[in-house]
Amino acid sequence: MEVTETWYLVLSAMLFSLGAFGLLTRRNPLVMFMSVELMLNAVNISFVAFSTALNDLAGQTAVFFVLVVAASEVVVGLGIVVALMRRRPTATADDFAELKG
Amino acid sequence: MREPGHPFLSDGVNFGDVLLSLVMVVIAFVLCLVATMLMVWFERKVVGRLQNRLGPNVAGPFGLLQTLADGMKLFFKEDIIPTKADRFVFQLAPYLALVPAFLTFTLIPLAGDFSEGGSASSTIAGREFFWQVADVPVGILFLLAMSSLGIYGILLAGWSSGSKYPLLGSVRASAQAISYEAALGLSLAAVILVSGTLSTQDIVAVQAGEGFGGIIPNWNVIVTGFVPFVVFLVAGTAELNRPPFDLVEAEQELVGGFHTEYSSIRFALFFLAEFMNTVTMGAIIVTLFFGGPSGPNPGGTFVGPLVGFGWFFAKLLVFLFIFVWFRATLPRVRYDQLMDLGWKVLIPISLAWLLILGAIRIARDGNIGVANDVVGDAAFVLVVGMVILGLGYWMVRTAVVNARAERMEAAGLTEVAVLPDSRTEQEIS
Amino acid sequence: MTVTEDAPSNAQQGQLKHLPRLDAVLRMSEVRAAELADGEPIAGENDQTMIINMGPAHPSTHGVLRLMLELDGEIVRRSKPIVGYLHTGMEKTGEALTFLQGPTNVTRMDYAAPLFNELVFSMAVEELLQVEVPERATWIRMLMCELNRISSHLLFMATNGMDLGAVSMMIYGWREREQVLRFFEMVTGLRMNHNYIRPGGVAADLPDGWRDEVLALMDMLPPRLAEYDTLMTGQPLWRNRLQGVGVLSPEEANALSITGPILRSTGVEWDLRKDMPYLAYDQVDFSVVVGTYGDCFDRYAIRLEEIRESINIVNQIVELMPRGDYRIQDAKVTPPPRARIDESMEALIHHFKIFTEGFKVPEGEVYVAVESPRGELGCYLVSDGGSKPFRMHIRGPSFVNLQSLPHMMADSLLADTVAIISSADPILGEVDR
Amino acid sequence: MVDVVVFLISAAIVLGGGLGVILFANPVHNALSLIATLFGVAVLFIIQGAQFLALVQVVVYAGAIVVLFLFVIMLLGVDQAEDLQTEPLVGQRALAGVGAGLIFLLVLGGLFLSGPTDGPGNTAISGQQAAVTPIDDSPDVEQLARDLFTRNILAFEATALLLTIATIGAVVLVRNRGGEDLAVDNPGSAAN
Repeated sequence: MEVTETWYLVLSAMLFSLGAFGLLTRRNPLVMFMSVELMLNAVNISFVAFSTALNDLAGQTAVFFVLVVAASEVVVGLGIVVALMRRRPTATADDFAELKG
Repeated sequence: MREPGHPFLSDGVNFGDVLLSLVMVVIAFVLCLVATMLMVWFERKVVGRLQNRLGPNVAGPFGLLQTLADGMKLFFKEDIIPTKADRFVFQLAPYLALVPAFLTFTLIPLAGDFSEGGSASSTIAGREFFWQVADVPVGILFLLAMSSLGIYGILLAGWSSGSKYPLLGSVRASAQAISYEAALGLSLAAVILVSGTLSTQDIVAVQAGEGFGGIIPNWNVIVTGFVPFVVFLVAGTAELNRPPFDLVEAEQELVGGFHTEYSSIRFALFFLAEFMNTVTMGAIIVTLFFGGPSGPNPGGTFVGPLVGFGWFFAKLLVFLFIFVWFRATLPRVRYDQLMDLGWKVLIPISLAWLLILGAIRIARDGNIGVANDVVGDAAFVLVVGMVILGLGYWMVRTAVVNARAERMEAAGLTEVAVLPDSRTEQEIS
Repeated sequence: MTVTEDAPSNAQQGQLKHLPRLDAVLRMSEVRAAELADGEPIAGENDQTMIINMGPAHPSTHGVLRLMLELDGEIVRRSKPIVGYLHTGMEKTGEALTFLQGPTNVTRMDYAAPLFNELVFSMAVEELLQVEVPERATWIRMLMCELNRISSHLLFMATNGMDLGAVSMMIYGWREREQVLRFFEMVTGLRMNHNYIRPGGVAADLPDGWRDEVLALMDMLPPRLAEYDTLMTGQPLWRNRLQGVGVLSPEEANALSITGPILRSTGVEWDLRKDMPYLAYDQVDFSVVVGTYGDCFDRYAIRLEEIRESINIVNQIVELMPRGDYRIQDAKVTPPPRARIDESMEALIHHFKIFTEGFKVPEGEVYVAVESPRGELGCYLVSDGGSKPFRMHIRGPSFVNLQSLPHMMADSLLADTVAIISSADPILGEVDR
Repeated sequence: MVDVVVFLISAAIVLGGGLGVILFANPVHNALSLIATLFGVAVLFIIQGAQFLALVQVVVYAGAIVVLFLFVIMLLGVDQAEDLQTEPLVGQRALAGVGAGLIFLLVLGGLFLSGPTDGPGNTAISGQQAAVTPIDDSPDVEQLARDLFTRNILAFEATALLLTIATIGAVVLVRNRGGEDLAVDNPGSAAN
């Protein structure tokens, strides 16, 4: 038996679905964030798998960019969460219906 | 599929390889534990002498077995888990602290003959190997990764205790780790830049080369121009949570910080991890900046590696002493001062220094083809780099100032003129 | 003490306002800052603050002081010292002991400066008795008290260093203090709680060779203090930790009856040795050290400097020490010398009476104050004509100075509270008495 | 054989961590599960020869991002367990489950219907042969660096700018507590 990139892709799909499910069902903004990270990681897995399978470095480069973007996303996202949670510490995502700060 | 990088994964393993790896891991682990034990003794002894005390002197010759005695005592004490603790995380945390400490140690080239004509590797039973557990091609990154993982033990220990002082310690720990990770990484980047490799083995090999005028060694501390070393030493001390940056456990403020609620063997594990980290950090500094086991070496199958280890150990001892010296001398910095030092001093300095090193490097390679001469190229890179750096600084600075002004205005306040602080000139005497 | 969480009194309300941490405000007093920030809202109810208990069993609360802190992150919004964990009822006990036994009792209050307790009690008794102690006794008292001031301030150096994380400093401070205590042991027989200064003089004359011992001490100390300067005063980390931390204004300090180094750190030149001279302080030459900013660094520097001043005073005392009796020759107040007891029946009777029922003190009340290392140490004594005090009350400087903690701590960082407690240098034995 | 075992173990860790993220009630446990997933992913990277990415993954994700998550959780004290028994909206979970399942099936369908992808330079996926940067035997750091600083230099600069902007944004968002407290004092301000 040999590990082909199909295995990676199936795994990636499963992880992506998990992340999507979490994002849709959880109410804590932080946990929703973590679900997004899951989805990003799922994509990373498939990027590297494709990169290896196609012998193309572009996939790995893409992962690099995903990491950078994820970092900036988390910085800003957590900033917003902190700003919101300071106002209402027990709030869930449902409570933040308005955009006014 | 492409051939994976490691022989273990390409089914090319045989029993000998596994055995060799296992033996190396065991030896390294034992060595690390013994070194840690001796470090605890060394610190207590040196601090004792610095404070007009004798230090441990009862258990064993010169009190050498004091650590062992303390360990045994802790081992047989009752293991208390607070009622409000998150049991699973509480029990997991000490191991999370200990494992990265040891894993980092596997990267350190401990011995070997790095002198000219010598061979850094040794051969036993037809198998060639380096005197380190793993020569990871991206060793420095591994090092960074482990140092950032070490924080989890502290973070989760404090949180899971379900108590207020440990929680405060945890919050401090996470902020400290994130802040100093950046400075640490940037000073490492300087080393990578001059060495041109990420492997610790190769970094030592590069430093073993011909120095300046045949007398001054080719150590990175000199090649990188001292600044990255200082930054690394400071940031490393902060990563270790050792005085003067031991805010995480700050006895006087947070009682015991993250390990307030820990007792028995779990406390011993934290203690062990802390000192193991100290030894490891000393070893990393020696490896990255002071040429590790390289040095004048008569060579030979057995003598060569041994002398290499001797050099390594001697250099390590110097830094362990420096860490102990810090502890005995300096008052603890305050939380906000710690952040200021990290973000406003260390990171800008290492960024600028990296830029200068890069410019020098480019000038030496001499092929960016802007000015068609070495100095011109370097100047071009420097100017462009400084402009970008300045721009970035200006943007962040403006954001900070504006944000503050806005909030102040919203709060109906005006900036107060800064009072002159003439204390520095006006000594009280 | 000054602040209750539900209903802050009007006087303090203005000072408790939350201020943004501006660099300039850092070095300002609460009053000053409150004026600048007039009209700014107090932190609201939704604020996420955490109440934590610091003490009574905390490594840096100097014994059993307990502080309730309201923390916003690491910033202390409000604080409330709670005392009473070391209450021993010494003032009440004093009413059951004769005037001669009194010093044994009071010496245990401020255990870092026991001689001052004995001194103030003895001076109060002498005031009631209307007796004049011999000159040599006065000078011996001065010598011992100044040495005690040195040892007490050395203890401060030690604990202050430790509280800020300079652990070696603790050992160094104790090391020097130990030398002073060794001299005390030589003179009084005990390292602490000497019961040496008694109504009517001191318990015993200075032993042979005291002069050399004292001079050796005075030679030993200045270089050591210079070491402290290297280790702490000139140290950037040390300065950063103390400068601008725990600022108190002179007005606040006066309003809160703060005395001692804390008051002097705000720039108020008030030292009972100069302003209301007792013993023979008007005959020695020394200066009162004052600060400028009223912050922790000033308090540290003042104490360091006061050690130097005390060394100066002690050197003068060694020069000027007169000959003569070390206690008054009044058989009704002081017991006869041991040798006389073997010869004279009367001496034996006096000795017996003084140590069993004590001497009678005329009816009256008196308040005497001395400058202890922590500030004004006062003793209020009422006598009903018997051999025991009718009422004894001690004005303990540590107790009064503790009031300043909430003012100095407001809006400081958690690490600063430790520095502030340390700089107030409270001795809980005196706080709770 | 070894790689199959390694793959299966790390896949189990990845999925177990993923499940943990969406199922645990306590945010700290969620974050811990996320770390497990990240490590599994890093191991998957290593067995595919992308060592540099694996370690960057650990440094950036586990070392910084999750620490930030935990920092925020602890700082704000929002570590109370979320009530997972009641559904916020009726049928939300079922709908989300169906949605996630659909995504999974879609990807899977696309995967198996598009034919074999094995082999270098398969045009079915890579499209244009010319765009491929082939992987050679030199260390992957070097290759990645060459790719980043030549072909993708603009994108690289853009991400640098993005990071700076993100930093500034975060600074503006949370800087200075004074204003923050002001916002707390006027809860009604959001309504007007």
